[in-house]
Amino acid sequence: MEIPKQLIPLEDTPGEFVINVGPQHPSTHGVLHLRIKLDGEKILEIEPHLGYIHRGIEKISESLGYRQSIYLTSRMDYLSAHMNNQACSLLVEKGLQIEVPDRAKAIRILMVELQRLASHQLWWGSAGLDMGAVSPFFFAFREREQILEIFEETCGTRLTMNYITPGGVMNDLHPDFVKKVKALIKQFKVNIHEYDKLLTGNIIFQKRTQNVGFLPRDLAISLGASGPVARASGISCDIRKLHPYDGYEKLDFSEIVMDKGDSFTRYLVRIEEMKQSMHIIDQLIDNIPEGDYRARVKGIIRLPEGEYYQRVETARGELGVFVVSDGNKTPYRIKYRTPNFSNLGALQYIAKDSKIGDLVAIMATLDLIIPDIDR
Amino acid sequence: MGVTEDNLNTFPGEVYRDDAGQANFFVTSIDKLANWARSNSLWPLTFGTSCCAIEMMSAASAKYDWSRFGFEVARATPRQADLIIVAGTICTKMAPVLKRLYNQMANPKYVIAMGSCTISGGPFYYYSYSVVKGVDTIIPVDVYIPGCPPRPEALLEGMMALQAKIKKSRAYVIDSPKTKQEE
Amino acid sequence: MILMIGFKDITLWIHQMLSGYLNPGWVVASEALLVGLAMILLVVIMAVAMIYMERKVAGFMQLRLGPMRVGLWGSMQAFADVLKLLLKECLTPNGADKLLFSLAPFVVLTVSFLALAPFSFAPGLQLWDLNIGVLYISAVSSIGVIGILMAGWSSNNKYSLLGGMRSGAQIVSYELSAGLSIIAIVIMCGSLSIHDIILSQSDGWWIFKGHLPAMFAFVVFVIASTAELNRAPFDLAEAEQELTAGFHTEYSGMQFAMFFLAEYTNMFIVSMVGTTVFLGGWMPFHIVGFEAFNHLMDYVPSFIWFFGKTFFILFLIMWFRWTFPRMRIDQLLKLEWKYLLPLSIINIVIAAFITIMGWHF
Amino acid sequence: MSKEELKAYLEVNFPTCKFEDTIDFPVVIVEQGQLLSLLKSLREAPSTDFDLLFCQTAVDYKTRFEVIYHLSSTTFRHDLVVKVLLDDREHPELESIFSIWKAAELFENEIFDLFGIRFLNHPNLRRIILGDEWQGYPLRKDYTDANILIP
Amino acid sequence: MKALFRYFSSIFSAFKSLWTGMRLTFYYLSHPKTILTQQYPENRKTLYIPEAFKGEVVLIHDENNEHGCTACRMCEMTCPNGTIKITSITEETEDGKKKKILDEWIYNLGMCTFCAQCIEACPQNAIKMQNTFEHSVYDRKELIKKLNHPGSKLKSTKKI
Repeated sequence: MEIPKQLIPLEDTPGEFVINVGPQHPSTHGVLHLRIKLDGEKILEIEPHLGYIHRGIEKISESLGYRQSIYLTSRMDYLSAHMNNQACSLLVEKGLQIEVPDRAKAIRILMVELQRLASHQLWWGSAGLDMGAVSPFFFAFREREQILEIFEETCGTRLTMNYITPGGVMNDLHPDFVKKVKALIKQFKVNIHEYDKLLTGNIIFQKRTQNVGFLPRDLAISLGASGPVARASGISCDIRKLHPYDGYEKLDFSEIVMDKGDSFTRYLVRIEEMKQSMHIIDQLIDNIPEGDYRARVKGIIRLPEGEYYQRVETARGELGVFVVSDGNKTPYRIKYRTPNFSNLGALQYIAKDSKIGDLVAIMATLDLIIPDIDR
Repeated sequence: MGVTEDNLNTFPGEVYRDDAGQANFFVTSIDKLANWARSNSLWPLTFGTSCCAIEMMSAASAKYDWSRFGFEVARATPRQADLIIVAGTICTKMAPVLKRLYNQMANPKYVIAMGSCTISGGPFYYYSYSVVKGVDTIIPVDVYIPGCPPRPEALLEGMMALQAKIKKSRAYVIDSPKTKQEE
Repeated sequence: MILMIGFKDITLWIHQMLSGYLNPGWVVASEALLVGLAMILLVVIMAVAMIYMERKVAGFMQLRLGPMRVGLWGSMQAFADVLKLLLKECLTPNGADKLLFSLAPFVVLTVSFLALAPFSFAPGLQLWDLNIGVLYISAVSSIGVIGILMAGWSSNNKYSLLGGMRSGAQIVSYELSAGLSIIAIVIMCGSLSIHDIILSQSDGWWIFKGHLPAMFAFVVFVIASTAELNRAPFDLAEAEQELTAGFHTEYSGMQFAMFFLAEYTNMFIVSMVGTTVFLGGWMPFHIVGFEAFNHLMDYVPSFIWFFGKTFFILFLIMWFRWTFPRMRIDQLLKLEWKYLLPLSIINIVIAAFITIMGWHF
Repeated sequence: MSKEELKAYLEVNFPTCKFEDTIDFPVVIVEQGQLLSLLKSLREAPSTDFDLLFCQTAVDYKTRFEVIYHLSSTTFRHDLVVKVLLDDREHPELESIFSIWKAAELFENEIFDLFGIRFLNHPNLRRIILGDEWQGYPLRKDYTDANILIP
Repeated sequence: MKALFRYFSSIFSAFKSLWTGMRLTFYYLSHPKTILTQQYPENRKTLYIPEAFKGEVVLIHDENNEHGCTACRMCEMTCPNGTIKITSITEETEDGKKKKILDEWIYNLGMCTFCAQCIEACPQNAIKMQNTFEHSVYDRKELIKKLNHPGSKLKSTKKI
């Protein structure tokens, strides 16, 4: 095993000091490798190196059936596993013109919004951890564990659920699903104020994140940023509003758009989005329509020839699944347009000539998931 | 492998041979003390590549709380860590980095392979061109924890199995100072 | 009262017993040895107690239990950690500057042991009653920075170099306001020696007697000493998220244990200084009017008072760590130079004015 | 602008390109030479204002490559797919559109790494994912590798 | 004067915001009831693992050691990552028909990703997911399991 070339430090030109915020680093939440050119504490230039977790999911999916490759997607952005499976299921349903029963649609939205809550909670915990405050991490996991237990009872696994399949959902809701979700929402509505007390209101956190890492609106559009990162810079790009799917058009929830564009606004957008998700769950939890939870789908799925594109709003932005099908049971080409790939592009422009402390603050509020970038 | 004390005895006996390769005859009281200290303060390296790292984080969270075992001091540098939990897929580009991290760790060091991706390449065994098919092809592994991702309790059970293994093994006595071939 | 057995007569008895056998030169040497052993024993016991307390306080603050399985309620956890660190292999990286690399932990540890000398734990129990006690402590504890810079520079690792530089800037600047806050009390008390400071507080602790300037000096002292210890919210030197482990990235095994022990000893020293100067050392808590209450307070032995107050300040420092995020390096220095320093200088002027006018009790 | 208006607008300005229609988006197929000018005008023209390139990918049809640009507009909310066909399989080359959309930098790095399509005047073209020692381009249909196991 | 006022008010608001954070952590320190740790090894008996949890694939054997698997290998084909290997022997039954009998149902726990597609694909519902989770081993070979118990044979289908 020889050491890859990037890890051997370049000879430092005088005055410049290149450090590897290497593949194994606590604040990169995974294996992102940034080579940063420093001048003292100030960052001159950032060059991301990817591929440390590139598993070739697109190449694997070319030799797996549709139903089998869908479950691989929850290994990409593991904090929005439901949304990834939902994107592929919607695409297959659009291809085969399958009509999903209403109960399945309601269950899907409930699961997706619970997953968004769980993902934002983990983001909030790890954002606090990156800034040095250790306690928020444990408060964030208090509600997240309850959500994972709800998932466990219905879908069978905690993190990489293989629950949303073409035609509906894998199995029906657990009997006390409604009771537990209601208890969770009631408790979290109270506890979200603790989030404000611990981090949002904290003067040290505000000083660390305000006016740090500005992402102007036109740069965000030109970079293709999406999700809370883009909405904090004033772009309204919530796919649940623009191209509603699975019954989102019937629900009333507001899209959070703020336009200051610094790290603190990205933080506030996500906190508000958690409240919106709870609002959606409140509307749906009491009137889940009856009926069967899954439409009849043939064993082997063959999409008619042509190109399909399906967009879904995950916790981090717009996930697009682009399939070129030539009619037989495996897709000819699958391309996953993942939100973190474009949000990573923003990192090089935002973090220029800021300090190392700011780099950690910016990466905490960009909320990057590395397997989503490398696929 | 259940957790109760008795069925941990199925463990096949001594594991470590000391530097010169001889197996010590019996676990002396010094070894017992050293093994007690080592097994009760395993400091994991913060090393997580993908989904299993999230389950490792929830094992560290308040509900499962591995700080009861004394694991919560997660050191970021390989120098001070003595346990590396390989959590998540290891790709061919990541393999030399993992090998380098393993070499930088101070002896006695232990490895836990957590999740199907590390045990055998899991979902990426077939058809993938860039996944290492099993971490034990790169570094020696002490405990394998199957699951995708394994529950936090399964991770705790695996760590207790590692503790049992350390308690049963010879204390790793460095008698001949090794040449430090350091990357 | 049997409780108030003076430690003075124990030390006197030992002195007579020793001089009975040996000639005076040997007596001093053996006493020095005995005292050294006592100090090391005290520091080790306190370090283990503090490690256990830190992990339990952190656990309970974060909705979890903390160490539970090693010994009863996890009490043996700290012993397991220290013993394991003893048995680990000590690595020195290739390009490291061998001499400085291995010297740094010893410098940091000996400095914190040096600063233990002038403290008085109980009426007779004082190692060495310097007449410049407090000045000696802050002078000696500022040498610790050299050990950290040595560690940062010599381990040939970019992260530790950054960590070393940051902690150098931080400790040097926070020495100022820590010293100034102690001076405010010394003005009121009139003497530098620890023994006199404690005796002057027999009718009331300085934090109550010196009312406004003393309380402000106490707040500045706690903030500045947390910064001097490199502990959160000022732990930029070993910021885990930014510089993996700051200046002690390359240390492992016993060398890292020395940094670990030095950090806890410094914490112990800083809280002892706070106790002696602000909270009246081993003086029991007296309220001027209530004689019965004061009499009751005297039953509690004096060293319990001393260690109780020390653990209160330790708890304060730990409480900061588990609540606040980390500051950025420029905010940290801005806080010192723009907020703490001017305010402590104003505080000294007020304290001097009050002592001249005699308004303090 | 709806699909028909878009088609009418493009027919007027760019007669030489063909049109298709998939379930989701109107598709425009354009030659390699005309690509940059078409995309620049789509970007700058006030009536179309395609300021968001949300996906750029490539497909290997064994005989030829196809580079697909998914464009959208945040003001008019209409989408368009632009396709370019590359027939040369040994050294496929294409101009980089980093000058129009900054998102293209990472997309093109990934396409170069997995397909081998070089992009001219790209700011920092490198094998971002697989590293420089990797032989061959995995996402091509004719890619063979001993590491790949078939059950 | 305004700058001085702003200087002191910023200090005061800073202290107030820090104090609210400290009050919160002290509340959790002083209320041990809020601790939610489940001490895993001690609470092994009362541990609640939901019934639907996918822990391990198991071949269902009824009381007289019969299973329902007819070795049709549907599960082996739908498994995305090839963790199931089924070997079958063809046997002559009394009326001369060739019949496939399950010989070995090899299940590689180390490669399984618990997606439960095999259970959905099995026409005879012969396999199900169990919610046991304690599988950590010292040796990788122990993870390759043979699911059909020794001496078990096919359930006689006439009864259903």
